[in-house]
Amino acid sequence: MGRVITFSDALNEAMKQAMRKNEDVILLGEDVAGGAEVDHLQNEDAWGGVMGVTKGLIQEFGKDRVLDTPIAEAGYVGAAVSAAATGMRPIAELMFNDFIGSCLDEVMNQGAKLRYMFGGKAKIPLTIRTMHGAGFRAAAQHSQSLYGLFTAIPGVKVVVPSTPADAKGMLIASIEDDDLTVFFEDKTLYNMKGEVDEEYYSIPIGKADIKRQGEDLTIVAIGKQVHTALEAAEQLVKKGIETEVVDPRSLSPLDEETILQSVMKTSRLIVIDEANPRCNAATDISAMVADKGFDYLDAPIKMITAPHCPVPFSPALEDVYLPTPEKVLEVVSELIDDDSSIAM
Amino acid sequence: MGRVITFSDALNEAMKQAMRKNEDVILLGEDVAGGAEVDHLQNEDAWGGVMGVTKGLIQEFGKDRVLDTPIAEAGYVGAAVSAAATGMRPIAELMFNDFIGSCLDEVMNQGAKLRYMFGGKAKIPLTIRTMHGAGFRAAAQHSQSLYGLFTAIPGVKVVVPSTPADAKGMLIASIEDDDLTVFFEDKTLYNMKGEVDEEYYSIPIGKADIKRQGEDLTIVAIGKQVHTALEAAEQLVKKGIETEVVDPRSLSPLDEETILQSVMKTSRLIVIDEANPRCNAATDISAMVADKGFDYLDAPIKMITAPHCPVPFSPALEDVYLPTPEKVLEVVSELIDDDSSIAM
Amino acid sequence: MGVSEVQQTNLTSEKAKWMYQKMAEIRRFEDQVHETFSKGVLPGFVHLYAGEEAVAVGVCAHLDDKDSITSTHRGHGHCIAKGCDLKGMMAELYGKSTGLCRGKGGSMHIADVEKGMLGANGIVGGGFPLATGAALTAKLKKSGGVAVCFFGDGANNHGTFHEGINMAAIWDLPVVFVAENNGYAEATPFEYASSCENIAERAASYGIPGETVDGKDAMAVYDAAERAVARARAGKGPSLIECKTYRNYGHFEGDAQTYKPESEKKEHLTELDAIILFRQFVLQNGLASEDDLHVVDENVKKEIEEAVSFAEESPLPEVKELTTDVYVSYKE
Amino acid sequence: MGVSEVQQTNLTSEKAKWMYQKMAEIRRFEDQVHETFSKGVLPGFVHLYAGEEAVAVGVCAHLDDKDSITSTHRGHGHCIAKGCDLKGMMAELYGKSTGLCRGKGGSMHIADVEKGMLGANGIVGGGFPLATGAALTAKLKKSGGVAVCFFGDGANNHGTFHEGINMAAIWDLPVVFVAENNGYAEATPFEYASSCENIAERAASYGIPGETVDGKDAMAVYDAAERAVARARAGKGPSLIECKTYRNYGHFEGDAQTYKPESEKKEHLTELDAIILFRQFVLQNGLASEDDLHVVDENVKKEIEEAVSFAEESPLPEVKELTTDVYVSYKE
Ligand SMILES: Cc1ncc(C[n+]2csc(CCOP(=O)(O)OP(=O)(O)O)c2C)c(N)n1
Ligand SMILES: Cc1ncc(C[n+]2csc(CCOP(=O)(O)OP(=O)(O)O)c2C)c(N)n1
Ligand SMILES: [Mg+2]
Ligand SMILES: [Mg+2]
Repeated sequence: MGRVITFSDALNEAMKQAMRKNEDVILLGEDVAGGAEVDHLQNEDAWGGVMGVTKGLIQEFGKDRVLDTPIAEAGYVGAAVSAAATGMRPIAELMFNDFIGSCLDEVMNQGAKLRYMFGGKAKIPLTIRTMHGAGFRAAAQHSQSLYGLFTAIPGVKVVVPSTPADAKGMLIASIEDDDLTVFFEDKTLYNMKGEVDEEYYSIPIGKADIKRQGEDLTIVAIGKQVHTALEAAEQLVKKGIETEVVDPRSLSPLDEETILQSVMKTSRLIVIDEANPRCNAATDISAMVADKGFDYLDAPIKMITAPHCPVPFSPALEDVYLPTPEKVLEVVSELIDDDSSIAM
Repeated sequence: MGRVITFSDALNEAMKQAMRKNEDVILLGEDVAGGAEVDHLQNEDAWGGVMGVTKGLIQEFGKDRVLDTPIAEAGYVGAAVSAAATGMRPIAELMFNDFIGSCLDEVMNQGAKLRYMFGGKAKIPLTIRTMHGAGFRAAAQHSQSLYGLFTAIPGVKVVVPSTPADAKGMLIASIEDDDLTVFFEDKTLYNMKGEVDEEYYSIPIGKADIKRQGEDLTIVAIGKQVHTALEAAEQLVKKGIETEVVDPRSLSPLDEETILQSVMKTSRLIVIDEANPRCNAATDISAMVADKGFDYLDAPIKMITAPHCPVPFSPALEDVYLPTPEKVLEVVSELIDDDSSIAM
Repeated sequence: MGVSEVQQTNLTSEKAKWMYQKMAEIRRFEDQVHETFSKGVLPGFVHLYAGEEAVAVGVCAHLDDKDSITSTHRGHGHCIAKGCDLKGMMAELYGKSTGLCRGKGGSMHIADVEKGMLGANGIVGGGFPLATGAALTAKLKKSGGVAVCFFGDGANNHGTFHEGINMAAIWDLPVVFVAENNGYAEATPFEYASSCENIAERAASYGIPGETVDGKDAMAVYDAAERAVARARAGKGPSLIECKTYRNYGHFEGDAQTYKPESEKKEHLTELDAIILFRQFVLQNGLASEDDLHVVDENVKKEIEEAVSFAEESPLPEVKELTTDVYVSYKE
Repeated sequence: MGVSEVQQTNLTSEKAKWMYQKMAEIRRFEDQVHETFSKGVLPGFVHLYAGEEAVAVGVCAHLDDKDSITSTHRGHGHCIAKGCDLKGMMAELYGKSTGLCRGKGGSMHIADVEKGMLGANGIVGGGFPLATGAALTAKLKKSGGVAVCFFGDGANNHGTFHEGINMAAIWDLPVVFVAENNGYAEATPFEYASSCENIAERAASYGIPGETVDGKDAMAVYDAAERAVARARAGKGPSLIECKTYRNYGHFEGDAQTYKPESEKKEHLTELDAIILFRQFVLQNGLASEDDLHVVDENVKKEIEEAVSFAEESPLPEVKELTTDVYVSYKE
């Protein structure tokens, strides 16, 4: 039954329950136990991940199933790919998605392609959990949002949850899934609270969620930006604008249907993606609608993204780097003139 | 003065002339000399790259400036980044763009970001030349077109030339450029011939080229697909359709102006990109037009890309993987009804 | 190099014949592919294993289906030694739907997971982590299986070498890392690109056994692999074996091999030929007769001919297969 | 560990005082940052170098502005030892526009290319190729410069370690690879993650000298670095020096360090403290008097106070700087 827990705890619970259910599920990554091998820590106060998300797993599942790895992303992600191909169902934690630079080959050329290259004679039931997102003062190499890079790769599924309940259900779905899934966790959402069922449950990958209903405008927002959209939507009510907020939840597969239906209803689309602006998920979704939903549209498709620059360290700059409800309002006022009738 | 030479020779000439002009220009990569260290080859028959593109450079410039590297992409690309930051102007050859999986960090987190992270107190005049493209029966790990991945990265410039003349002028521009440029060479274009000036010349990065003028339809096509577009355009003439073919030549920066002006004139846009369909350059360009050129459009923006699958080995499958003039004609017939007036 | 000095061998006659057969199969398969390729029939990049037979066979002689191997771009020999079907292999090279990978992989991705052959790999160094992962599965599932990672002298300088071996070592995983040091990575000599004299020396960095053997001598490989596989199966962790060998053909089909001295090439096609050496060994040790080996040769010849016919006659994949098998499931 | 046994030293009094000052600056800088961070004033991830001063200073004592260093996420100590401005450093940590990187880099990317400090690096292992590249420039430009790559025990298992060192070795580049083995990578002990007993052993894989020294002993580091830098400058290629050391604070600010035994922590804060040890050495060798060192201490105290005031009073970057300095030129 539902209780209010954090995003982080929801993830922790998902992993625990999945590992209890299926002993092929193992977890590996840097400090996912976090000192499991240190004598005086054995069954106590190991880190459980740099943010504590995997805390307690080593105690329950032991060293065989919760493996601290060396700092060798190509090594352990590649090992996880092959462990998956040979019968395990690993969860590999890539601490920050920015570190994909050290192991892209293992994801893009091995994990994502083996099944196809082998003519369907392999499957890769691997989940790669990874942290993303700006706003943590973590600067250029620890703040990127790289889901677009993975969405581009055939053979990879991409999940970006925005609430604790989605996080749990979709992590379980990812672990159960027979394909390679990259699961994104926004580091600034870990402390967010929400109601989460105690039971083991899964939410299908590829099914968008309408986080708010509305008739005048569709905002498709990714991950944390769902909350930016919801905040903006509240303020727009005062202007008489009812916003529909669509959370795709997974970018690959993308629930085109739900997005198109919303645009059909509202005739206006804004996409919010905090990634850099080029070749990102926002362009992907916009382009899809500019093709398949062109006839529904009454206005240009607007994208609200980070600028084309790395994530700056200084709070003064990082605060203007990210999308905000204010920016959304500005863009909406470009789309919908104050004096024009909405249902035009 | 112009002579007809191959795409490959045009690149070779660009490098030779740039290296003669500036002794900070060095070339490094796997087998770019190709056996320079083998005694009996010393000044003779070294490979000059796996496709022979860098043939003869070791003879003219010697081992100090043409360096065969170990198979260590992170190592030598990272070294090239830093050599650039400390005063050289390197050309690093990444044999196939698919190998970026072994050195993405060096490009994305180091080369692309150092200048910004250092507050502008560094520059990275590095050119990474790399081979891409399907159609060579080289299968899933040697046939990708990954320019989208690089276009997404702030701090990187991305060049994708389609003709020998552009190849020479833009490679020289890339080498002269003070920023990190990734220069894409379609392996199936190397033998293509075209007129190329003998002199040292450069073509600005960020300036699209209209490869064919037309009033009825704009096709923006990338790299080799420019030729698919031109072929289709010829056939469309018979149907009374005049196609404008825009070759962006560089994806980052993208010449939005030229594309938008063309769409303003024609009101219809097709983008051809042989990369996989998600978060690619086609979605990027479509989305840009769906925002900034929405009011010019009379029809949905269509994208012609590879499907969402790896590049298959079998010729029977690879031949249907790539865009073709026939596919373009099909899509055009969706956009422009036979019986509808074009200039509607 | 020369005939193995291990004259008293406990190799059974059966195993010796199997080894001879596999070596012959590899050689003839590759010679055939070379010929077919030169006629322009075969598409793509093809890297031939001819000359290195003693390595794949000497190692795989200790393996069965529960064991895994990871291979390289030069994978046909590993496939054959691991028991893959020759017809399915040849059809794969032709891009036919009856190929081991239904024509989708081709030479560079040829695989048969059921046989424990986890794929040729177009990425140099790709195999180190994969072998480590397969060994992790074997350890966790207590299958008794081992994983063998074949890799080239060029791959030995890639970062994955370091990461994969270190990981296998700290976890005592059942992996055998087998260097196929054929002296060149494409046109680049081993001595130029590697700062070690022998790859086996690098084992010391990981606290694991490393030995260099004559990779033209199937028995030297066989013996070293026996020790390493036994160590792995006993849960004592990985080993590294470096086999000094030579490829008879170019880096890929079409390579003029200007970088190889003529004398070197010739020597390896004659007195240093692995199959000739093993043949001598088998005969000298009475493990098989001339007649026996003749029968094997004839059978192999037939097998390869059949494989070619099979490949030629097989259908190409249907267009609809282009987008199948990307995922197990994908909600559109 | 203990006071260096090199009692007859040819260290000049001037250099000794410089070393003492730099060590003191690092310590006080880090203690200050620790305090400021705990008040919630400083944003971001901050990794402190306190405890490891002897390494950065013992090595950088042999370098000047034409030499380069690559650093790690734990980069303040390297910055200070390489001569970066304390005010600019502190302002950078505050994200101010007067920071070394105008506030855009922060602690993890602090850099000063003019001083040859090629940047802290948020990517573990990022420095190996970069140092190699800087050394390539030095070699090609015949500048006489060397490059030093500081890296942690955790980084020693990353693939870039292997690729960078091998490349530096085959090209005889002037690089000194300096391992800061502080026993932990985050919460993971060196012994668990590394299959070697000492990182220095791994030098053998690359045919280069490797030695392990007491990294708490500035003179042991100094002496080893002297040999390695001389070798590099003489064109004889790279070396690897492993310094056994310890970080006094957590992995990053906020880490409760549960993985460290209490006794171990305490020992390092007292009898094994690098600054106390070096102080004793300087005094015993008559390289400076108590008074001299007292003056240094007081100066350093003032410097750090000034750095804090400077940082506090400096303006934040203007919003328009968000998108500047991504490129030198970018045609929109
Ligand atoms: C990561 C990567 N880099 C480069 C290449 C291109 N390449 C293919 S084979 C090869 C040489 C491999 O040499 P070696 O490991 O000695 O194997 P051999 O070909 O001698 O069997 C190279 C450089 C590649 N496929 N993958
Ligand atoms: C490629 C990469 N992987 C993982 C991390 C996360 N991380 C940051 S510091 C660190 C530990 C580094 O340990 P070590 O090299 O020993 O340096 P120390 O912190 O002890 O100075 C890790 C795992 C990273 N920044 N980059
Ligand atoms: Mg080789
Ligand atoms: Mg450490």
